[in-house]
Amino acid sequence: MSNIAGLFNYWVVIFLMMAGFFVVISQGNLVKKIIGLSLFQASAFILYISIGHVSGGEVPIYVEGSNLYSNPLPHVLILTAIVVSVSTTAVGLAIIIRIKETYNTVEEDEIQIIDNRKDDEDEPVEEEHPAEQKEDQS
Amino acid sequence: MSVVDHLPILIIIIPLIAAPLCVLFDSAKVSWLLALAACIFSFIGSIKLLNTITASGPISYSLGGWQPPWGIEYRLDLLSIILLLLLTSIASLVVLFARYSVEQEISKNRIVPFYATLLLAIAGLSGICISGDVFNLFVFLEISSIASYTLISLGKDRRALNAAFKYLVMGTIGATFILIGIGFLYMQTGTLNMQDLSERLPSLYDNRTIRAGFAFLTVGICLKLALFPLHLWLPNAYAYAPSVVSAFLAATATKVAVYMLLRFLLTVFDFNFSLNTMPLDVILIALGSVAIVSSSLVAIFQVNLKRLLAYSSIAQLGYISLSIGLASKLGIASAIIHLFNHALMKGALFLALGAMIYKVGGAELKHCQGMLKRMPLTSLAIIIGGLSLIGIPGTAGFISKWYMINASLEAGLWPLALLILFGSLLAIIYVWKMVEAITLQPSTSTATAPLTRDEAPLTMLVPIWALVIANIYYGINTELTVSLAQRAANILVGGY
Amino acid sequence: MLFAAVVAIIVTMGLALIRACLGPTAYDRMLATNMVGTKAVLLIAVGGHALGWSGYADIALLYAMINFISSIAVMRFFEYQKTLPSQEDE
Amino acid sequence: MDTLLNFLSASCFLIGGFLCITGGVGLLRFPDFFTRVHAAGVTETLATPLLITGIILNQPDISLDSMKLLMIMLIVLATNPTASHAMTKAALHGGLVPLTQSKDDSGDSTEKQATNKKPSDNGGDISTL
Amino acid sequence: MDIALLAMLCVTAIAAIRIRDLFAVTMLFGIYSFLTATFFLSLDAIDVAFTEAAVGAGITTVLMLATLRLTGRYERKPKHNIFIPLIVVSITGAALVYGTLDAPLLGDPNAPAQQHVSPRYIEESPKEIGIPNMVTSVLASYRGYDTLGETFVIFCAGLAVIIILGIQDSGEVHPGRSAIGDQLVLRVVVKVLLPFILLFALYVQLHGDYGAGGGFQAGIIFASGFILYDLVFGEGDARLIVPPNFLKRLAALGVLLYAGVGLYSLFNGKAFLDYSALSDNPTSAQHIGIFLVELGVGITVFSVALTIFFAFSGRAQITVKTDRRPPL
Repeated sequence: MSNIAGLFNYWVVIFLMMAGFFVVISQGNLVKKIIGLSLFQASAFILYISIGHVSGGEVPIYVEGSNLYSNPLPHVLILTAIVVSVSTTAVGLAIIIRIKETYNTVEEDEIQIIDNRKDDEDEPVEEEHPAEQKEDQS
Repeated sequence: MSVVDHLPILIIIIPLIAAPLCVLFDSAKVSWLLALAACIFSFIGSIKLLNTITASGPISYSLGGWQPPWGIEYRLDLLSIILLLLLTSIASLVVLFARYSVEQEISKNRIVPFYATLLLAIAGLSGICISGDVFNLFVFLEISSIASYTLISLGKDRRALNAAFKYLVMGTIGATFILIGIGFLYMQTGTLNMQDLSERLPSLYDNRTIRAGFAFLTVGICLKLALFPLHLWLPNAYAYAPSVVSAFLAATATKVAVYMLLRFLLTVFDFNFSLNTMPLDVILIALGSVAIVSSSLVAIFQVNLKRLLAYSSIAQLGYISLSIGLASKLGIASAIIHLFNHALMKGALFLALGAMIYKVGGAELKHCQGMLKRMPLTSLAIIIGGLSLIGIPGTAGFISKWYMINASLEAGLWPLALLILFGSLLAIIYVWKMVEAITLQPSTSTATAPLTRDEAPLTMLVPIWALVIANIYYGINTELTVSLAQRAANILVGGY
Repeated sequence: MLFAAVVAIIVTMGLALIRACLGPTAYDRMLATNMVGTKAVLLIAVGGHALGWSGYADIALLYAMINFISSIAVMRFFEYQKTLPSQEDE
Repeated sequence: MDTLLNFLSASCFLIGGFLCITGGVGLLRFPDFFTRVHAAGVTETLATPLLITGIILNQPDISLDSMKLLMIMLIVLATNPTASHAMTKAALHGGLVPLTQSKDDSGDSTEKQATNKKPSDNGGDISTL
Repeated sequence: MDIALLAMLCVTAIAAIRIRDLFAVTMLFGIYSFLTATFFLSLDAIDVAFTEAAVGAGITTVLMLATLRLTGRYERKPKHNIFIPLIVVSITGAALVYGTLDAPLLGDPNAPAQQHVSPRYIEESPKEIGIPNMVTSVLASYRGYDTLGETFVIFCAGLAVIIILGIQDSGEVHPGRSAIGDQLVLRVVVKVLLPFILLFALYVQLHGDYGAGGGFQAGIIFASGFILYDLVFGEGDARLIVPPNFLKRLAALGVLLYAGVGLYSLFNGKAFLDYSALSDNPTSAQHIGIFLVELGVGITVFSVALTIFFAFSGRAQITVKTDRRPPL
């Protein structure tokens, strides 16, 4: 029982992480993908902070007479990771804005269609070469 | 302490510092010079460090003066220095090459930030290779990743944006997986220092948290490495990025991911656990084989040469993961050899294509018309690079293939040896496609480009030919690569 | 009493959260989001006091500011789509 | 003195907590946006100072924290009504019509609002905009 | 309280998956950040809560909203099959749960993570570094190099946004009007509030040694002050005060300040970022080092956050001009 109570927190965090991960890989809208990515990362941060938690411990700021503190190291790591996460998000959103401007859509499958169409348009031009090559060889 | 003692940090920090300096000076020419100087400095530093390490073993450098595991440690062993040497040499050549190519492909007001970002990417990748602390590795991984997303999005084609976005999503998922893996390791050991981890982990190999952490690290790194089912971001990213960026990333980024894989599998965890206890060897071999066959087949049908080479890169990564999966010293040595050689040939090929784009305006098969007459030196470079890619004797590619086949025969897996040969056969087809387009097409009168000789400028030819000559040199004189790789593999398999 | 206040705040937060999820208009969500933010400020203040955290006041202060900024941002970026033409006011 | 302070702070907490919940219930149950603004805005603006006063009174002595709490109170008092005000104005501009008819009038708008009241029926993500 | 917070987090996450109105999802993301931050607080991670609130609910939400204004509000119903993602997610989730089966229980003081490296930070840092906030000690001194890396990540993000979106300098963008900027109440309140926000940012910057806060948080708050001003008073005004080109250089200077401290100690014969080169007294050397380093981080974060915001909102302005001017 105490096991379940102690691990319950991790499992909820895992559920949250997977919710974010699910958004990333299942949704077609690029903005939503980025939101999902942020959710995924934010939940992973909770995992780290849970690792550093000490029950009955104090906030890791030195106070006279207290000797049980939470672990400061995961906090430091997550501070760094939050910064990394927000930087990635900013870059991702910037790319999305450019995608919107050039493709006029932010839906993944529509972009795919536009890309493929472009390939098709190029195709006839490309087709000539194999034919020529064959002639050359023969 | 003299400056030499500080070299491990200096070779990272000089490119890092050069980036904000570029922004401060805000001039394209100064940025280029700064970038070049920083890269060459790092290159010379790496050579010096190589000498020290071969003479007196691994170097450790405590940042901030704090002893590991409390502070962050830089730790250089043979594998790190091989990678660093590769990175810095290719970075110097690529930056040298960049001068004109960038002027043409990137709008004027973006050139300065471009060089700054390129420098950050270089420093980030080098930081990964040298770090002895898993979280520091993550931070530098992110510096290099964010820089690479940006660099890729600079491509002229709008598909570059989409490719960069895909790369960003995949890369971030990979990074988060790595983060989770590191978290699991930390949960059970309480340390982030690699050496400390490797001492504490063996007693915990039965722990389910450690095993899950191992799985997450591996998957995360494989996402960055573009191992077969996770490779979808790579072809477009390489195909539509500016040519300088393609050359740099193709030659280095995935190699550094391979380095990370080796580092985690063999240093943080140990050889027996990673490749024998966990079923990773079978997975790597299976995925590697599929990657070789499928990507080579796809490569055959590409009309865009950069895309063709990108698929070929995935296949080559297949070779590398296959040789790691062989789980033997020879296998790992051959993986390191191939890692080195492949960087040389892909660097040469992508740079040559870059020169071609500079002069002809595109890198599709149709642009190859008249290449041999028009740009004989570049064409020759593409041909030799292609031969090396196939693995013709006398080129670097032959050496790595040779050792790989040896390793698979040693492991008693002759079908794999056949598979490697089959892969080379497929490589012949797609390389022939390129070579044929370059050499045999000028005869048609439809060529729109003038048939006068119009070679790329010297700053482009020098890097290309430096890499081509390296390809030939390491194909004949195998002393340096093979012996270094074997020593590195020995150290890795035997532990730190 | 402190405990009762904490429970009340959490319950309110939950109710506001439900409103934020249900909508139906974007403005309802804005309002609910703003309320969740305010309640978070209160929760930190009251809960921090009850559990004896040190330095909770700084955080509550920050929350109050950020909450305001994000509310303004939501309105600013949202209203643009509709009401740019009508610029009569005060 | 202490008992008085304790009593005062306890009653602050109680009333504040009660107001909080009324605000929450109002936000959830009221029929349209403008009434909800009323519920949320009015009660919050009263509940926040009450609760924070409660904390200040409950503290053993006046410290830097008390000053910070006072600052929080002032900021919330300043920003919350402003935000509600701006939101309402934005909503009015955005074309949201206040519900002016009572249910007895049984006009079209009432029906529309009635469906709004049970958003679970229409998937919960429908915006009237 | 923890359980209530976790339950609310779950509700928010599920709602974020289901709702198609991206504006709503972004607001839910803001709520999610607030909730996570509160949860961090209840796990004693005060600095992290501080940062998460400022970053997640503040900057990230603002950027997402600015993006949404350009990309449109509704997402289309996804066509593809959700089974494959579901399977991938289940496998990943199962692996994670498998991993936690042997994990130390939450809050266990005897967990390995609490036993090995961190005791040194907890026991020695108040003496070695001389500042009470252990997170700041570890962040700026023991693992100062990570923080340097982090600063470069931010710098890189700034460069990335400049490269991708370009910067609009003050000359090109004219102060625009926004409808909420016409509300007198709002203008007055914001004007009154602004000095307090900036003052608070300075307090956070300087108080990082003793309480929650530090350069990063201060930079974000300082930038938020300007962002608030810009949001209410229309694009362009804030740019006149801090032109983007100047910000770019400021960011570079901040990074250089940090790296410069490292190089200074290096040229004084100490290891890179070894603050003991800065003064003879070890603790005051640490103090000076941490102060300078945090200052560098603060400057960089402030200028990059503002640059990114300007770039995003500047884009919005341009598009609004081209798309929406005719009806006016």
